[in-house]
Amino acid sequence: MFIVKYIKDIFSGIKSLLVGMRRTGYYFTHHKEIITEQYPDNRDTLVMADRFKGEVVLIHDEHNEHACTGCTACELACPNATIKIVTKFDITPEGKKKKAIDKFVYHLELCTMCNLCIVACPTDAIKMAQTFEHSVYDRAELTKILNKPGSKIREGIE
Amino acid sequence: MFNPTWAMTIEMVIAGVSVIGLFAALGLVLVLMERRVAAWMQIRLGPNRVGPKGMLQSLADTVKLLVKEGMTPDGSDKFLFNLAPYIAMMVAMLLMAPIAFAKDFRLWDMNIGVLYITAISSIMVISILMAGWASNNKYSLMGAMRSGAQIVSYELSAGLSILTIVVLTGSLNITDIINAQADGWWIFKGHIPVLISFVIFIIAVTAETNRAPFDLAEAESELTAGFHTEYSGMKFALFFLAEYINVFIVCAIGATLFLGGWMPFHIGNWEAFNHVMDYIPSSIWFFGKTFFLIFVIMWFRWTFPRLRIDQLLNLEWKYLLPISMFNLLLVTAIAILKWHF
Amino acid sequence: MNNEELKTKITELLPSAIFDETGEWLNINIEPTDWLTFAGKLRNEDSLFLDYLFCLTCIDFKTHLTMVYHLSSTKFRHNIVIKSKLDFNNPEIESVSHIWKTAIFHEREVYEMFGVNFLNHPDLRLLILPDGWEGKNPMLKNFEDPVNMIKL
Amino acid sequence: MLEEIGTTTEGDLIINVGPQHPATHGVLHLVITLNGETIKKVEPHLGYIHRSIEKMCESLTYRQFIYVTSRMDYLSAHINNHACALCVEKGMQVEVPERAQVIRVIMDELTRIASHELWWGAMAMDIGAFTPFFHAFREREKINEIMEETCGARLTMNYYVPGGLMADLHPDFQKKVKAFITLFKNKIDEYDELITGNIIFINRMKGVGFLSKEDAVSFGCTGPSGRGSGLSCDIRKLYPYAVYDKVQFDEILETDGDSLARYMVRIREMKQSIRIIEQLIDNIPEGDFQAKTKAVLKLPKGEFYTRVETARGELGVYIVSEGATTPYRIKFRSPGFSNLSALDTMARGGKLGDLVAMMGTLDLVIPDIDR
Repeated sequence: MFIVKYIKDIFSGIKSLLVGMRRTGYYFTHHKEIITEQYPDNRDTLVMADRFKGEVVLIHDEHNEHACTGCTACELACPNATIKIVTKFDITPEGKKKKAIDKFVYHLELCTMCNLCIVACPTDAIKMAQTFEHSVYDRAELTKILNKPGSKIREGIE
Repeated sequence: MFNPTWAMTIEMVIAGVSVIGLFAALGLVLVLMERRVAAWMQIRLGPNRVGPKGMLQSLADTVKLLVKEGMTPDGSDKFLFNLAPYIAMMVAMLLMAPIAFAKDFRLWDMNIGVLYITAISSIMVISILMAGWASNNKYSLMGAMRSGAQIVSYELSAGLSILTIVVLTGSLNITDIINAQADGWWIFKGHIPVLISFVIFIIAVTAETNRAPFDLAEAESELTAGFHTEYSGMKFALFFLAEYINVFIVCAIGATLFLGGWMPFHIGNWEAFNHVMDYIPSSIWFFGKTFFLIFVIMWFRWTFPRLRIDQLLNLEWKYLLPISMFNLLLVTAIAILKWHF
Repeated sequence: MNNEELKTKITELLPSAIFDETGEWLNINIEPTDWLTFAGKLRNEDSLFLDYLFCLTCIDFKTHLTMVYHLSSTKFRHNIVIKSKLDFNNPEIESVSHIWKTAIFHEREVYEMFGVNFLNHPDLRLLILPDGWEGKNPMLKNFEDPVNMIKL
Repeated sequence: MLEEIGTTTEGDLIINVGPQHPATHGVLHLVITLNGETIKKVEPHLGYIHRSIEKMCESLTYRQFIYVTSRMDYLSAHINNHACALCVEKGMQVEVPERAQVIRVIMDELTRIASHELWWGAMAMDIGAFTPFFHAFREREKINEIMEETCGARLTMNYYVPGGLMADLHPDFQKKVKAFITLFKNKIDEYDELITGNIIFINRMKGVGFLSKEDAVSFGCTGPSGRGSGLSCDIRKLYPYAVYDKVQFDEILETDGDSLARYMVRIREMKQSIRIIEQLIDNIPEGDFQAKTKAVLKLPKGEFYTRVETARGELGVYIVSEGATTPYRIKFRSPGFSNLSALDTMARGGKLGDLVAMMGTLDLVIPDIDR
């Protein structure tokens, strides 16, 4: 019957709408379900995952020493030419010339956090830091020199 | 000094100022309410930055809209483009007149209040069409055309469901309608037919105020922003405000006609209960009912997907209109046979 | 069908086809002039029914261009690869967009990226490059973009 | 073009949807010819986000080029990387350890669920329901957390390398994935309550954007878009890679060919992905996560083609090698590009509102189309 179908349609339609309204009504009254994080407010308690890829840093120990030999493996591994290593020659106490890094230039603005440089590094001198608030007012600030002033290579690293 | 002309003038100024004040206050409250309702339904917190618990968020928005440049596009019909938001606003203001906000408190007690409201609210479509046409933007024009078709058709079923109450009360005067509900609201007194007409009324006014799921005139994902695509700054804010005021007004009318306006909730012979209810001020009853209806309309918006234009018109002409016509017949029979309580 | 059966069947359809089985699938080298009639046969022959053109591309070998068509059958699940050498200076081949509609877009892409002229294509216009693009076709090996090249 | 300014000679309205438009979710540009509200023609204009990844890859080594492909279809980054890794492995004839294969499949399926979640929310938003978007993100966020913990990134992970994985799983991985499965199973019914059963939604979707099986094959529509038309095209079933031949799952087919069918395919596919993960999560074999490979990879002279099933359809990676450390020519057969080409056929005769539903259910990711 046409009329029966017509009325059935109306009621099934209204029912389907009410089911949806019940669901949103549930969330309207149950505030425990709220999932948003209050980001700048929770900075103190915010913990990023250990492996989060934020930016490349050169690891320095307490004696201001790093493990980078300047082999440029990371520079070659980088797909975007993010890393540029400028080397110099140090004079060792024995009077020999030894290659060492002068500047470890890192272009954060070009980096895509692909992790290939970390994998490529033979001496585990660099790692990914968990920082993520990278915004600055001038693009030039994103070009970083990773080796700290006065730092030198750790003993025993070839 | 105090002749009647002066008194009249002062009265009108007071009324005007209070209406504008009510407008501003309502706009702020409703926008905040909408955002809060949306946020909670979407498992978020909503505005919580400006002021305590984000209470001043809509104030901040208003300031932003006020200082924003109100651009008029080059190819637009400048006169109509600038006129349209004011017409939308004026319509919203005019609709305020016959509404009873509390016991014996209304701007204009006229004997054709219901007719006045249905007549004035139809003018709203003109401002939308004007805005859409004058913008010289295809999206705007399509939005306006959709809106025209939509408002004209949904006015029918909204009018018919209002008519059921008029039939039951036998008066077009809003005061009479409220007084007729002293012994119970129409939604309880009028059996199922009034309930049906109440549901139809809510659906129809949701469509008439261009709210989701009937927001085809704006249809963000289809027409970017529909008829107010080209508007910015305060001119946009006027449209925005007019939409919320319209929602308030249609809900106020719904509360007046079906839920007894400022009449408190009474149950038969429970004298004690009825007395407690009488202690609650009538304005609170009115605003409580109105805001409940507004909440329902917001609830619709944040739950349902949007209809397509042909489905929208199908719903009106194939479902709502026949049902409300049949319903009106039933109500008339009830009124004649005095079957209602 | 396995490769041997495909080979006999295809030799029937096009005696001049040269087969190459070094890759994963059967490679068939054909002359560009044979392509249109051969393609129609591949699509409509009941025992082959290669109705799904899943990859259409072009390779620039500096001396010549090679059109590569990867075809598959949704009924028999066999795949073949058709290759056709084009002249580098005047690359031209018949369009197959009426046989496999996906070729409409893919051929437009190859047209703008490699400059291959598809004869009888319904709508051979630039698809990805901006309107009014002048100069070389970007995917060719000898393309160099003097403006947008990033030098580090 | 003069036509694009106003109307055609027949008096039809020409509308530009995009490059900036809320429904295109990216920089897709569609020129639409309208007669009233009825669509007469849809003409896509592409290239606004074309980065020429194929040309870029010609100058990157086989280790480096994988990360670029995450940027094609960024919602199924893992699966894109998988395709490239498989292709390089096929060329080098490296045997990938069982453990790496299983982890890859789990990651792929998680990516697929995440992608479908986002699609669900975005599609619901397209047709006017805003709330589902946030509900979908709640579940997607859990997957992103899992990804972040193990792969170190949330969207473009670059976790696969030729020969296996970049790092081993995080110790919490299994626990978290199981927690996600429980959460997802609880919440999937809400999707039906909010959208699937909704009368307005069904009316918006049913019979909209019809694509016949013949057209789907001819246009090369794959993935859920093709399976909604009854075209069996799940590469995981037809040409199994990794450990897909060892797990039980169904290929979802709907025969209606309309938007509702495509919608249902994706919703049901999510449940199948959960099924695959459930089978594998407790059975990750011990062993290496990476095969021994040389520091500098070289592919022998030849041509290599791999097909994988991304969340959007069949992704083909075609590498032509001349024996060098970089590919000579690389071609990505992206699913979005072929799926988009069917839009014109689907949309003709529909309403403007239908176009949004069609674009929503085709699940277009613009960088995937432009590459």
